[in-house]
Amino acid sequence: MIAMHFLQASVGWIRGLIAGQLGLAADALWVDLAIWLISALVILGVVQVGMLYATWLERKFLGRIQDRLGPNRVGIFGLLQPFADMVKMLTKEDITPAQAHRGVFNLGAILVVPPAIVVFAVVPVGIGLIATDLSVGFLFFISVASTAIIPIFMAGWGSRNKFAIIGAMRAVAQIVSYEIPQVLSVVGVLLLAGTLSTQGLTLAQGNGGAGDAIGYPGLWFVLIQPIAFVIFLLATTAEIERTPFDIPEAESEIIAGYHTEYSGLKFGLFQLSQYFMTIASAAMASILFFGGWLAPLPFLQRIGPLDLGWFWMGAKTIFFVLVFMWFRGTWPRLRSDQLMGFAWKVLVPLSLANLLMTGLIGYVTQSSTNLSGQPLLILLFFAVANALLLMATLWLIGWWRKNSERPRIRFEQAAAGELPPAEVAA
Amino acid sequence: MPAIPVWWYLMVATGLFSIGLYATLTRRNAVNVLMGVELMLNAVNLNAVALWRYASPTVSATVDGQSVQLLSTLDGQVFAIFVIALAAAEAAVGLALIIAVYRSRRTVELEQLDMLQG
Amino acid sequence: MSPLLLQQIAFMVLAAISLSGAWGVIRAHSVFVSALWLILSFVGVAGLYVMLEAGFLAVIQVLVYVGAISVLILFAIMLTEDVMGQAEPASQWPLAVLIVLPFFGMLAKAAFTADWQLSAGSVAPPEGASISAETAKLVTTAIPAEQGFRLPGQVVMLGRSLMTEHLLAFEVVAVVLLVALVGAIVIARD
Amino acid sequence: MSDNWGFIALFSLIALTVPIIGLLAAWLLRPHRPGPIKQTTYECGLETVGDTWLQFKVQYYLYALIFVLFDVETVFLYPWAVAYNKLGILALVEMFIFLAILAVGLAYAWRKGALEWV
Repeated sequence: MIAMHFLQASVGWIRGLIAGQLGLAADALWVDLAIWLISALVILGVVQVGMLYATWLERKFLGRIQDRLGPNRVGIFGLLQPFADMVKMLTKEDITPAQAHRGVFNLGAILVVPPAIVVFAVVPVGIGLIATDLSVGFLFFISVASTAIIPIFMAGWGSRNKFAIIGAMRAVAQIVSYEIPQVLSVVGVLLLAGTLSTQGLTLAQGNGGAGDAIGYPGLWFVLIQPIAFVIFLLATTAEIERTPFDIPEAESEIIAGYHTEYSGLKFGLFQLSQYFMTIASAAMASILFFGGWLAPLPFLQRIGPLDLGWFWMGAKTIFFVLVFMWFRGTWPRLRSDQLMGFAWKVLVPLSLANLLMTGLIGYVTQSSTNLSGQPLLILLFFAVANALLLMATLWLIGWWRKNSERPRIRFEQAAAGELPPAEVAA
Repeated sequence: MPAIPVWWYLMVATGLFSIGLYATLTRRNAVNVLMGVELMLNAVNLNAVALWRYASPTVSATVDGQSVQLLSTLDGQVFAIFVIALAAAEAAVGLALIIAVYRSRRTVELEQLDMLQG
Repeated sequence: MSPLLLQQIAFMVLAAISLSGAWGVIRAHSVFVSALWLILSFVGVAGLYVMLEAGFLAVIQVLVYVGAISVLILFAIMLTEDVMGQAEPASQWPLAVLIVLPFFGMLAKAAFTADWQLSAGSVAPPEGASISAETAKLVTTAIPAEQGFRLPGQVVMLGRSLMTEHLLAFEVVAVVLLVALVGAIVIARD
Repeated sequence: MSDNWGFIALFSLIALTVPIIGLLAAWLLRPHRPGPIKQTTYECGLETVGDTWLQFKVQYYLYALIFVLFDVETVFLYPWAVAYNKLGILALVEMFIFLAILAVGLAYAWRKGALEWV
């Protein structure tokens, strides 16, 4: 069991220190406010630095994938590149089109940032190291992230540009379509953990967490919910509009989508929020499926009195950020119809099936006493069920592809000689 | 213990409802009328939740050696959740109707939709 | 400054947000901007839910109203209205004012004078209300310090309540959603 | 109430100031030289033709519609999932009926081609 340790104790110490400085009792309102302010600024600082270096990491990593060096001129290994970019963004001229609806246009750029920051309030990095452990934590993340479509709409409409509005419509259609598999895939995990709190979800994957009660000691959810994990990862990639799901801003098709008209820092704000959301989604993937701040092996959890939760959380987050970048480096963009079809015809039914399976196994393992407390047997149960589900899915997709007539495009029809010559010429 | 008198919430709900009613009565655009209806539904929900919070019985219980005040039901929240679900269904069908009318009549101005007049 | 004052300020701000959002809906010149004001109003109401200790409902309000119903409204505007279209000034506003003002007065009077039988504040359990120790464990969010583990709180209670007392309504909602889906698809497609 | 929503309020305010401070800094640093040509609508250097408004296809609305109804479904799914351990077989059956009804909706939308991007 995780005991009180150094970091938690130090929170109390900081509390006393602040109270002493202000000359107040340790439980006064002002002390609370001061602590909130400090933790808000700390989160903001960490996230800002993380965002700056995520841009650097992306350029470096994509460079490596494409067999080139990436940024290497500003500072050693180009480490100062993010700051150079920042200076560039700040000093670029900012153009507002004369046609645009000024209020909506500017407000869209401003409002795109706060949701992407606020979601970090529920990311835990250790026992007691969470800004606010809401009992609805994960749902809070989902709903705050879902508000990001409003600024996108504002950007598209406010620009009064055809490309911007098309980009916004496509972006919103894509985001809402992938939100469903994203939320449905997680239900299995919630069912096993029995809580929505992000801290509780983390602890349920450790020894002595809530999972203990129904017999899953120390198992990361990725082991018993692999299909849910894959669905979540793909849906999240689409939610944050990263390649291969970046059709709304496909620069080779509709200029730059909803941020076509933005320049200077306002364009930067859209990029900023995308990187924030990338980091937040990576953090959420590691909380839900990879044990959050829990170490892979119990003895790696702390050195002496120092809890290493923040290290493991950071490492897992960076790992998932790299996974998102790796997607971008390797996969081509999907076609619009494939994109929407994939969400509704593959991911949603699959996550419903996964939910059904988890509910049944959860019920069986919980009601029969000889199964609980035997993690290996439960692991086996879920492994078999997941494998069966995967095979059934692949078989169904194959069967469906074989038996459904794909409407062939004119080019193919012409190649097969099915069109009259006159029409081919036209 | 709620420190704010309940009528503060009820007044906000009243204001929202009245504005929503005004919107449904005066706006010509059918989408705008629907927005008014959504405002009224929000007001109803706020009312229900406020009265649930203030009027549902609290019970003192001892949990882990601490005396805590508990609300004995969550009916207000359950009610509000059902209203939200029905509001979603209503908006979906209402807006589908507006779109269908627009496709045949090329307008969503309610005053021009008089095809039922003889 | 006391916690009470802070709460009252928070209430004022949230009430101002939701009411000004509603006001914007009827004052805005374009339907799109109207919809944006409506979203602001939804957010304000979510904040008021938080103040009423209905955290789950607040999150649901943001998820469904801000994240979903507003998308539906914005899409419908894009599909029907000339995007930059200017709404004409309201036509029957004197009549509407004549209806709305007395209505407002009536509701406001009722809010002040009605006997709501407020019981929050009563320390003793009221007649007939009983609560089991197990339920008590569910509702509270007290954290046993040495475990560092939070009990799930209200959400569990809600889940239970939906699956037991409100089961009929719960399944009826599923049917309503299905009918709405089918109906809307039939209506919206040509 | 131990849920710390006060922090969320404070954090939202701080998060809102981030882009505003950024834009103010940029406003101080950047050049201001607007021009009529510069401020035209961007369309790869060509002059904009016609209205900004495009006729969007109803497909967008159908996706939003199905999304909204499934979103409402998650509102009911989440409390169920969290309370699942304490409920037993009846809750499992009830939820499967609920999901089955909505799956019928999805199947209907699929058959009617509402999920096709045309």
